Amino acid sequence: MEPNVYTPQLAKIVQTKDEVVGARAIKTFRAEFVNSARFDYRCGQCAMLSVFGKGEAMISISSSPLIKEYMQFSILRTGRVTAALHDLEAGDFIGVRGPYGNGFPIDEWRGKNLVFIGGGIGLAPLWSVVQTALLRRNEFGTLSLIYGARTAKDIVFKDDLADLKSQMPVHLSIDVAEPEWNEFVGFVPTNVLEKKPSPANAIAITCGPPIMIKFVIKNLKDLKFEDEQIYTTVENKMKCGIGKCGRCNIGFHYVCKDGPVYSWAELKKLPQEY
Amino acid sequence: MAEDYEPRIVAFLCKWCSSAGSDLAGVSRMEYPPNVVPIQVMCSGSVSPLYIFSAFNKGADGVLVSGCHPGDCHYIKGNYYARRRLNLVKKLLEYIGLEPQRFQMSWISAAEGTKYTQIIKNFVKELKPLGPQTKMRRNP
Amino acid sequence: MEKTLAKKSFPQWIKKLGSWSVYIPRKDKEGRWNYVEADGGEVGLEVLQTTLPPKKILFPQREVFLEFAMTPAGGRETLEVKEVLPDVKPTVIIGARPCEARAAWLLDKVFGGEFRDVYYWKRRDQTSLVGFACTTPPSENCFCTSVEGSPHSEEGLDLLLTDLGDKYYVQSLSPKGEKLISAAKDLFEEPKPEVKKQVKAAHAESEKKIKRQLKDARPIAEKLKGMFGSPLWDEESMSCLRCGICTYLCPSCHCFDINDEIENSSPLRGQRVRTWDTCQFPDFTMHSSGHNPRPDKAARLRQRLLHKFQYFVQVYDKFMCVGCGRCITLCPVGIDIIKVLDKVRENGA
Amino acid sequence: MANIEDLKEEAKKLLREGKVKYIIGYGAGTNGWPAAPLFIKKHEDVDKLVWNPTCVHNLVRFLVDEKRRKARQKQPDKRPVGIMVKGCDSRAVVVLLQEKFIDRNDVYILGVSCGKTGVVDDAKLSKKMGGKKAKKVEVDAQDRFVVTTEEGTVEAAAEELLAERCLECKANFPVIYDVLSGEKTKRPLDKPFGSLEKIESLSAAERWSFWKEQLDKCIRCYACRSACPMCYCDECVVDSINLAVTADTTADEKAQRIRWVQRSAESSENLIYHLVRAIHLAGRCIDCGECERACPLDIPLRFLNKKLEKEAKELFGYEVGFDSALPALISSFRDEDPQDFIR
Repeated sequence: MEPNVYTPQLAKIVQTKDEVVGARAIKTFRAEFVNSARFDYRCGQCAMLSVFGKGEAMISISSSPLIKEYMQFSILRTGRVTAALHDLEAGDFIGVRGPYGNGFPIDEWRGKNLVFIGGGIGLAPLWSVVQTALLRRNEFGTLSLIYGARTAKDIVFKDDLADLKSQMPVHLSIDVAEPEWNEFVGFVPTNVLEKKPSPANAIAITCGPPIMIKFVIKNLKDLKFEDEQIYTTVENKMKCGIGKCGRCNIGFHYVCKDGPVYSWAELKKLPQEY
Repeated sequence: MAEDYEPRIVAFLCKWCSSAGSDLAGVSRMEYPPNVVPIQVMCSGSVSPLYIFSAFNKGADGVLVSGCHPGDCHYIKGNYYARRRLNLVKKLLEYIGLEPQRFQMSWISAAEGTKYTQIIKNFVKELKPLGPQTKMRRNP
Repeated sequence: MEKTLAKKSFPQWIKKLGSWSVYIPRKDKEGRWNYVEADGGEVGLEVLQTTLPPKKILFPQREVFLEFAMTPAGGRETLEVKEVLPDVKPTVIIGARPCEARAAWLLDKVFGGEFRDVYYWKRRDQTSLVGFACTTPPSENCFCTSVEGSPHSEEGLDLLLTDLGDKYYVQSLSPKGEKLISAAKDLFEEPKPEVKKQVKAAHAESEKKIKRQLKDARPIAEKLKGMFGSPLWDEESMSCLRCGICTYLCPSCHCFDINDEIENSSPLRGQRVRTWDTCQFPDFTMHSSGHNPRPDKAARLRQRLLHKFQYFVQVYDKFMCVGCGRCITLCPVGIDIIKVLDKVRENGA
Repeated sequence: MANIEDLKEEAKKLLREGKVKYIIGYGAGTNGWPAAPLFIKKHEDVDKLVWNPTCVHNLVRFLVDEKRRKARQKQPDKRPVGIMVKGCDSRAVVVLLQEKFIDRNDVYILGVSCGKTGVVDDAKLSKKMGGKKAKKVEVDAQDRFVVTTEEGTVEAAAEELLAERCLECKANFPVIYDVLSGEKTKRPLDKPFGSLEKIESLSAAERWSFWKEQLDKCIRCYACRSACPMCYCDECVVDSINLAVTADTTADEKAQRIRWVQRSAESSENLIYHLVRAIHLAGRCIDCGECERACPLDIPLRFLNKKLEKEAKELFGYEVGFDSALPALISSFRDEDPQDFIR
């Protein structure tokens, strides 16, 4: 029987955790395949999650591929499918198909200093690389994270970030000052200029809303980062995930298949249609 | 027609009059067929044609919209707007060939419990010979 | 293998194709052509151009992917998901045009490759295309010769019939084609030598009769690379109504949407369905945040043309347009893809 | 048909003095049809304006696009837009004014009279020409159509080629205009809703099989909605996915949006879509026939709206598109509105 790329495999949610509650709620899910199907993926790849009756959504896998027991997704509640996902608890079933996308070329970054720059839910795709880098710590130079959110309440993986501070410099920021906030106040791109990560033997990886990516790249260029040293993910609308349904393209690239990870050297050559 | 066929009726009942009328029928323990799925609306004027088409699309065999008698409307003119709009809906449904008996409108005041049961009885009686509604129903 | 088939024995041939589900072209009351299931009725051999191309059979507007249902079992409801594959009888489409078969050949590339689309191939493998070479151009706006096609091209076809007046010259181009011939061997005769010359002449003649022409399509494809920001797209899309005609009726357009359609909400029962979609609607690319990389109709006209005349060329080295002219003929406001591309060629020249 | 030299002069003056942003008119068509919408920004281009029986489009639709474009611009250019309108199109402007969708000084109306004829129907024209392509269509002194094709010209009586709606025309010269080109001739109107009788005389079963057969052809390309000047909602209730999302649309609004109609072109979904569109046009549709002309499958959509237009006239004495001060059909009522159908 020919494999059917559109048929999801059933997975069971084993654990859920509320990262952010309220307006821009974010929830983290851990899921295991019902028939323990093989689903090996590379960090930065995504999976199409199904809530039957609602639809599908392309979500990046935020756990490291080196962790075999479960797969983790951190999801912002923003529409029909993601809201349905947020209503699910441990024991419920979802559909998962994939893995899709090219993922981060982490093996090419051996020996480099990795600078992670995230905004809002953008930390989810980055988290897979951060965890993998930590599990293969000796293969990389220095690691550092610059991450910002709209308000302190919106910060994702709060407790993970707390114990991440012991393993690498973590520079947090929020857009508008709040009473008991003592770290940087302002947008992430400005925080990048503030913290001035050094471009020497470095790779910068940035994920977040399109507007943030645009200015982070500009500021990294001002800090003399070369185009090949800057990587980002393009989060266009996706429905099929396999480069057929025609909607996620930038130029002749289908972001779901040929992306979503691009170095600025490659992305610069494509039409700025994301 | 299979003798045990029971038409399903979706009834949009205005809260101030018709819904109260149906409550009166219930409180007074009046007998009437249980075919109705009542949906309470604030006013018959707030029933959009889309609700009526959607009810038929989801499998209703009959749709009733019932509101206050002209002059009794809690919002003064809601039922007058309904009278005009639903007249157009009725003409349109007839025009495309739906059995005219399937869509009814009525005025039932809060005191007319008996009239409510009478209308429902008649409605079921008229729908029974027509059989299930398959014209607008999603994949019948 | 080449044969000839007398025109008058065409209906018998169709009768002999009992084990196929046969689609034939037929003209309706309003004078529009369409493919309909053969019902023994009259076969419209003098077909010009159907409104809906054969794509509607290979890539239908609605395709059920899977069914899901919440079935109450032992207190806790369990979710049951069942894959639904189309069970398709061997099918033959009579009267496809060479350009429409060429479009199917392009769809084969899109739906093949790394992630094979099993729904498309279930239908495609079962379907044979019997093409009529275009001795007279089917439409005022044909320009197949400008996009590397021709009124007698063979890509995607299983049988190519060339009209020689009282009979057809039948070229079998695939095993499927041979099966169609062997289903009614007695109706087909060996072609006489001079018939081959007649066919060559007819084919050459038909190329000259093509009415429209797009000059230098390949240089245009190259030039389009630099025209992403050109104001041309704004001017040319001013009169666009943003409907889906040019894409839904295009034989090679293949964009689609996937949605869950609910039959019953509790207990949940429904289907996951693929339907046609078009880059001309605003929500084709709209992010959940409301950000839209293609916010206006200029960006969407640009996408439709660049996808066909640049992106597809970059990936498959083929134009995704087969020059059938439907988008020109049926556009309610007369946006003409050839005229827009002419302006691209002359732009800044 | 009027020659529009006076209208062209006015258009040149408007553009030269910068009184209007641009002018929407009719120009030479491409290969699909002899005439096509034309947008003129510079006064030198005004000579490209044409006026002949193939100017079938209702250009008022582009006022909807203009409003959307202005809404997207930070400092929009507030000057009015010039627009060429026939009699029927002008009634569409009246409805848009009546519904406060546009303001009277958003539009500079260049009216053209159809005189004693009107515009041609594409199916009738191609049948008459035996499939040969009509290059030009003109009206001669005796109000007959003169059609020029590659092989010479053919003459035809107006009724033979006139569009269906022109046979039931209620305004062969604009009811609202800033400038009018051509005479205010009153055309003898035969039966106003004559074309409806064919369907209304059918039995209920016959009507159902007629409409089911027609609406099953629909492929949901939404050309009827896109061509209609009255279908201007940003978020169409019937279109299950198009939702005008802005930065402050909450996740709940997006998640709880009801999908009234599925995207599959199934009989029930097509039927509900067309019924909801028809009822939304009750008392608003001015029968410009663009929905039917745009439909690639030739579904007789006019007859859905025509029926409601007739009911509005007979039941409620309501006529569309003549008085922009009138309250809309379904947001008004009369004491004597019929209620015989109410139990």
